[in-house]
Amino acid sequence: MPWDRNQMAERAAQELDDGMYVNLGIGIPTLVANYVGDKDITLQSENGMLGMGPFPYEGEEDPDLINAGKQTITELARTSYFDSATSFGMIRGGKIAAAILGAMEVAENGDLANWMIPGKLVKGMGGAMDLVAGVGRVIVVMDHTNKHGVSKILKRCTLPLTGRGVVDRIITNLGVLDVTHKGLHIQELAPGVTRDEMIAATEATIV
Amino acid sequence: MPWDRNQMAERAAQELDDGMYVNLGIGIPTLVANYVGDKDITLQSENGMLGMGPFPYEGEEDPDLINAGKQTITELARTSYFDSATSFGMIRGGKIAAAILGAMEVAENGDLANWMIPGKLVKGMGGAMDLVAGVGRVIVVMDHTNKHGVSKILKRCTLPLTGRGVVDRIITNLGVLDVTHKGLHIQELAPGVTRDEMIAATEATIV
Amino acid sequence: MGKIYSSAAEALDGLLFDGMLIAAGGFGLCGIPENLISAIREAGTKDLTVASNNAGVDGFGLGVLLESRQVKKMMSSYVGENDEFMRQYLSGELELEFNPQGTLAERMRAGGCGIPGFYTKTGVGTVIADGKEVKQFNNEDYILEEGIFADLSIVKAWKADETGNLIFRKTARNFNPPAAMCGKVCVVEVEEIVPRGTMDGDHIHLPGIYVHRIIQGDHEKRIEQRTTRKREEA
Amino acid sequence: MGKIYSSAAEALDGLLFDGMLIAAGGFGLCGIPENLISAIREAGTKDLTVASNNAGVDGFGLGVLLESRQVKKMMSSYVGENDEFMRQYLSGELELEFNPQGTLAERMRAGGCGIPGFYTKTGVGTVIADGKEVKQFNNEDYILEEGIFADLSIVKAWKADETGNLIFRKTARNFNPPAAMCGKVCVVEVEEIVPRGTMDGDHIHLPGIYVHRIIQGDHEKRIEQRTTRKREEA
Repeated sequence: MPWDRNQMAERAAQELDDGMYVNLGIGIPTLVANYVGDKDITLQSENGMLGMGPFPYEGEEDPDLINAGKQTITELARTSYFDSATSFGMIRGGKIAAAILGAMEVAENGDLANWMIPGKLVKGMGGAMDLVAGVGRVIVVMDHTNKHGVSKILKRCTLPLTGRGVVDRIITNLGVLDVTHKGLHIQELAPGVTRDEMIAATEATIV
Repeated sequence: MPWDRNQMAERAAQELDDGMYVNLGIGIPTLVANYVGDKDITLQSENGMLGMGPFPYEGEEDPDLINAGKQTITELARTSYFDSATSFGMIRGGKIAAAILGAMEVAENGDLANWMIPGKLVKGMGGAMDLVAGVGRVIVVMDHTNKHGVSKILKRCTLPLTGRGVVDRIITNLGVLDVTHKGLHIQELAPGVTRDEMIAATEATIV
Repeated sequence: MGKIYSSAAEALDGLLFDGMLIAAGGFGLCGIPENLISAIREAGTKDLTVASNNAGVDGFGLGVLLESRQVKKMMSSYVGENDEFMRQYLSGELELEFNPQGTLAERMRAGGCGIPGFYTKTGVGTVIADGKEVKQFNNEDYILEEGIFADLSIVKAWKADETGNLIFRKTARNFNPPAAMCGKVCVVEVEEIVPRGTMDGDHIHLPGIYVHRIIQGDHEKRIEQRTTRKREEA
Repeated sequence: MGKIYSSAAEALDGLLFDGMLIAAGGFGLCGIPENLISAIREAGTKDLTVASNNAGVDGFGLGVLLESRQVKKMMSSYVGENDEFMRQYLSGELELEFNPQGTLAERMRAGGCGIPGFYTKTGVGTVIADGKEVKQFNNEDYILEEGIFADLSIVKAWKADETGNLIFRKTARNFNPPAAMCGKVCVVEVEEIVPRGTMDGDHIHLPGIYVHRIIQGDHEKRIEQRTTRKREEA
């Protein structure tokens, strides 16, 4: 049976090792924080914070303490604050070990599209282009196909790119794929999913 | 009678206005601080401090508190500390209103040489190239001639440059000269010094 | 020092002109110069280009300058919270220059630090690279991004001392320091002005050299996405 | 977190190799990583390139690595305090790359921030510009300077918490943050290690993300130019 959202997040959490500094995107990636267990992970919020804590209790919201999704959050014992130039300096400089992000499309060469659909309202890339260009490891977590059943893992992206050749690993409801210089490689299959099912559901070539 | 060192420093202090952030070089420029009177001047030390205070009393020296000449100093009520990249960011970014510096040679086009003499021991330019390239106004304070009586204000510098076309004003024992796009212009003469004496002591063309 | 002004209007007096470039601090509605934005609305300055990560929301933050049609162009990374923005943008009334968030922050810092251009990997191979110089370092492509040199910076801090030294609070720091750096003139609104000597020099986030005028303001500090968790039963 | 080591030798274990590039914090003898320098001397690593504003004095600071002939090349802005340096340099035993002080600091920060090159006016028209690309912005010449990407950073801070968050003290901050940023690995020596949660997140000068290993050390903190003034009679 393919993984659900929470199982995908749980699987993504296995990518994180003790001591890592990590940036989690919006959506399923946010759920990853629920599955890190005892691992000593420090979450970055790219608006200027390392050591992001959980949402505050009602009545304890602080307008000066939000995450990159503009949600009220809390701090931890390890928390540090800094300005946006410093924050993206550490992103661009490769100090963030991993980013876990959602995507609209990923191509077999590691190209990523997750910020705009031509003809639709364009809201902006925010920090997504900086993250995929800068962090040590880019892990995409998304459904394998869109709501019409069409593969989101393609030979080539059709949407405008967020980054070229940036994705290292893709975690979907069907399993885990690695982007290698030879092409996509199946790393793991969700329980009950066969290699043939994975290949059939994927437009990109799996080697 | 030409100005002595202290009178040159006193004259240089007239260049400073209330509210200015200023960097003073080593030698006569350091003496300028003694003549600012009631003016609200903030001194930068380019190793990472704004609001440099006087030398400490004996026994109160702090090894963590030195100026760019590596001398022990003190802080003031306005003092802020920052790292070297930030410090030179404000220099390069033109936030320092004026630098008052010594020189070996100045040319009529504003070229400045004050960091190396070929064949002699080269100690390095330190922050001098950054300062002359970045600050709002570069004021040179120096003796008009060297110990052999040869003009230090030249048609062209003979020594390796610290900066090209960077000097705005020259204060010497003989008076004050401005570097204009038309050439050097006498702004003021020390008491008893004639225009002809100034011209005779200057290799550069005075217009 | 004469940096302290009694109102936002007074602090902006003589600094505003049609067609100017303003760099604004803030992220979303967090740490935005609310009072200075209102005063620019009152002043009616037109054809503004505003470099700011976001464009406020309808009726608050930079949204009020969009409503009044004072903005000609935004330089931002994300503008999704603002319907009026989208309406003007889609109708061609408003220009928009998208910048990756980190590129925007670094462009502001660069302008403030006298750096007219720098190379970055961010945006290589995307529409962001269109028309920009590409250079290889170590066999990898980088694009040239230019420093932002603003006519005016408008910034929100937590505390200022009389000499303009600033301290920010938590994630309200965000774009405020780089925005402050890149302006020819920088006007700051704070929650509290404290006497000189009451700030530890090691705790100052932005030295007063970057700050030309200061006002103490009232701040609504609106929360954009109020999210909470349940208290566990004791 | 496992960032805390019991000695400088232990903290450097496995990180040193001949021919490596080390970025060192400090200005003169202020805020220098004394203990780490001694441990590198003990380790005997050779052919080092060291990016550091100064080169220490004879017998202290980086001077000890010059004495032991472990340094092949210095990248510095001012080296006037060190006779042994001058002797080796003049005899051709030591390479020297002069960098204007601000260019050196910015090159370190750039390396740490993923910026391989930036343009600056500093040094235009001087020997510093020799062999460097010149580009015009706004009709003015700027030269291209490259980011420094070091194999190792050695840094001195005042306090660290267990997660590596650092606080510096007064002008001992100087080159330490940019040097820390530009290394693949950063080892820090501090005067005091404090428990996590005891530092205010708004007071941290360098977040722990830049810090891989920490030791608490004894520091001589030698003063290079002791200057004082007389107490006025009461």
